[in-house]
Amino acid sequence: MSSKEIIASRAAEALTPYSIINLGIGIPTLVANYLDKEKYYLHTENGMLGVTSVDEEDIDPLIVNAGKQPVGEGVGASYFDSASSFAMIRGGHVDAAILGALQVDEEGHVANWSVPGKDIIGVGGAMDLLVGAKKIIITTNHTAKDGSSKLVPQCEYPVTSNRIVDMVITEHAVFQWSEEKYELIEVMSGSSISEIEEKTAFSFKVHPSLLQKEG
Amino acid sequence: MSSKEIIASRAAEALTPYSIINLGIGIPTLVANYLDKEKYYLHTENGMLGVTSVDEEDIDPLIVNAGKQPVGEGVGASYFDSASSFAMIRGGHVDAAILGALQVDEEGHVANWSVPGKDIIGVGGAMDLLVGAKKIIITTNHTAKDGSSKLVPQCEYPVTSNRIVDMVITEHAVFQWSEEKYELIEVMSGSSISEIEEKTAFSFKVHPSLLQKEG
Amino acid sequence: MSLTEMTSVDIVKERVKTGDTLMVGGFGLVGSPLTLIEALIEHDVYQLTVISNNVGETGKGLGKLLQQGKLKKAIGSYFTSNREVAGWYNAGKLELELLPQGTLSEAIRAGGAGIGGFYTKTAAGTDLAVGKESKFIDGEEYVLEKALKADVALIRAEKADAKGNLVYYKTARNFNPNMASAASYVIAEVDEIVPDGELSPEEIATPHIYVDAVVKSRYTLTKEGVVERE
Amino acid sequence: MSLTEMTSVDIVKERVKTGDTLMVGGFGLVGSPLTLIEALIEHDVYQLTVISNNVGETGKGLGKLLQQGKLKKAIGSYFTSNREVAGWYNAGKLELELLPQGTLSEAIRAGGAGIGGFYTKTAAGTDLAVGKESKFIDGEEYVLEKALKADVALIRAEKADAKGNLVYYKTARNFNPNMASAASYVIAEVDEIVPDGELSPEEIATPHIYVDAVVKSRYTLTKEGVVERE
Repeated sequence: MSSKEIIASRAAEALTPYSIINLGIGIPTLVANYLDKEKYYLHTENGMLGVTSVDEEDIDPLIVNAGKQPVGEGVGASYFDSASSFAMIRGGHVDAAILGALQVDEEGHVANWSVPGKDIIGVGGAMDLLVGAKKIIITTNHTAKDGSSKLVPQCEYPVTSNRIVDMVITEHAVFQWSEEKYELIEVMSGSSISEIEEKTAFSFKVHPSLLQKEG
Repeated sequence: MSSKEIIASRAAEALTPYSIINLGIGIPTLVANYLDKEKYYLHTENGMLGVTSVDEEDIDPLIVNAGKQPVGEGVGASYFDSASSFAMIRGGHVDAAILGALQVDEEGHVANWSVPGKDIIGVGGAMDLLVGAKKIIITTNHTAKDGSSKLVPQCEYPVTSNRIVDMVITEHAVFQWSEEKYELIEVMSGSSISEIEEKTAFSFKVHPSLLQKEG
Repeated sequence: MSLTEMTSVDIVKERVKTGDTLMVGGFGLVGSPLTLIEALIEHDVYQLTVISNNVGETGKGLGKLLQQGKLKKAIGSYFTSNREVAGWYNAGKLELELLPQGTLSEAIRAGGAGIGGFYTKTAAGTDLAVGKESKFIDGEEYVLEKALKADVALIRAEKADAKGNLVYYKTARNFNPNMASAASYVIAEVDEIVPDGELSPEEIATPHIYVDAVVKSRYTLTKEGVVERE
Repeated sequence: MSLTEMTSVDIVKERVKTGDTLMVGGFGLVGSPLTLIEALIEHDVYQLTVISNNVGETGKGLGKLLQQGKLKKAIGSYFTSNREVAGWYNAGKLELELLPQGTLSEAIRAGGAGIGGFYTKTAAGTDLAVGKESKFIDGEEYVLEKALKADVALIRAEKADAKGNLVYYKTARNFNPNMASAASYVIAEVDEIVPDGELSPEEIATPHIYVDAVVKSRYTLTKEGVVERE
């Protein structure tokens, strides 16, 4: 598996069966590949509940997800207008949203919609999902292309919300927000606490059980 | 015809064919009897467009109007929830609402929801219709049971809206709002300008064509 | 958890607690969750706040709860349909919050949609706007209304599928879909439960995301009044 | 007047004037009124404000209008799908108002529903809330957003009946029903016109109260892209 696939499959494990899930664009979209569609209800903000995957030959160009990719219609699916779809999101009816990130900081904030110096011309549904979903899981590569950590003391990029992100999953680590700080709760296969410490710019706690294991 | 029927049939004439109409409880409900249902689209605020009349043997107890009376479903009718129904009303999509009144005053305000000294425990959709419908037609008996005029210099009862009522139809007269004042535009059969002047407590103009006729 | 439970009317006793705020669907008896209301009548809970267009009729439906002294407050648009409401109110034994019907339904929708409040022209300048914030927007006066939410919603639909998706029947829809969105726990009484896939995906007015429990209806409204199913 | 006109695409030229604010439905090409947009491309109008999720793609759909220099302002949530937008904006030749997608759709609904403005949690504390009024409601920060309205809405539906009632097809619904409610004049492009009574009264997502004109669609989106109907 590629690092993206590793992250996506780990995110899938973080989801509760029979819950309502919204998947962002990028790595989050891949999470669908690791879910039993009978057991998870996928919501897409362009107006559908009950998204499934679709085979190439069955593609209907008028059934798409928020990334404008063709998707399938599950049994018991429903369609609704955009205002109703965001009413679900903002109203707290989506159990979990999985989103990508440019940066996540020590205070739990995520930046994933705008890069300083570039034009601010797109936001989509990211801000609505961040204020509305009951649980936010960020899936992201641990480091940017230049090797710098995406997990930073304070976001340099504009934050998407004041809301604290519950969980951050990278190819090296799983962090969970716990008492005002992120806590490393899992070291991904092939990584180590020391490697994670080296690649992470924000300070974090380590779950006692992991220290015992490594110790 | 009873005076109520006379008022209702005159109100029906004031409506534009192929427009969206909402009828209040009381005399307004009777207006439906004088409308070709193919040519008028009746909206009821409990969530239906395309109300028609229904024969006793075809009554479906789950199809009712705002007065909770059984109604029929016209061809091309549609149903929607209460919030959507009032979105239509408040959003200015209903062409005309016909409502009853306790009093209408010289400034064009109507009082039709609450009687001072009695408990204020019901308002229903009256206030929404008053702010939202493009045209408001009040149908009412000219005088109250005690013989006092319901058309008064200033409402003693609490007003339902600041909005000016476009037209007032009684068993004696038809008044239209015109340049800051009501203007008598029609004398109903069997009545006269002098009788109307006697029974009307608010001051009004008389349309020149009526003066010529009587003169 | 978004798994909708297919269950019995006992869910009302399990979920409704003293002091709760309830939403109850229906316009008069039309679209009213008769079976769930009966369970409430048999359930020992007090100090309830009820958000519903009416408080039933004298001694019927929610009107029975009033007689039982279970209601602390009613929020609605037309209490006139129950002649006893005024007496309880004047005796200081019932609080009332009267809202225009459009404001009531919009406030419920707002509660479900994550909207904190909204500006409506309705009631501006009238006695019902007294004490409320107002604001001029593009030269017109609007009144600020806060969203309404509830602990439990009792609603009625025509059919549910096994996932808990709901469709409604004609004017029995009314407040039900709005209330389904605005409560922490939603119990839907339905005439029929059908297998998944039988409802048209375009016709589902309440997606199962909003529905926590589905109960088969025991009472139905006919031309002759409310009757118990065979 | 609420009589819906069954007409030709010429209605676009008749109704859209220089300086107008337009709403244009669709999420990307899905549910986009391709035929009506083409009429707009062929129509000499300028200084348009367009309310739409995107400004099409480079040189396509609304993106073509941009290239023609017809747009004064765009209000939407995701302009990133058209790479030319930033250039026009930076050159001072296009105004932009960027809204979160949920705020955009809610503001359009509000415009149609007679709501002057609403408080949403979305964007509170972010750069997109700068300069906007905010308010704490029950301890949480909300941002005030104003309703959006338009002179003309161009939308797409699957079917219309002879009265102008509309039903939509799957995710091609998106912004279309919301926009249908929020413009002074609404033109719907449809794949099919059916006789009255053929649409289920429970499935009609846009009652004819909202629709002024219906035009048969000339273009359709297939797996192979946009094709002209035979």
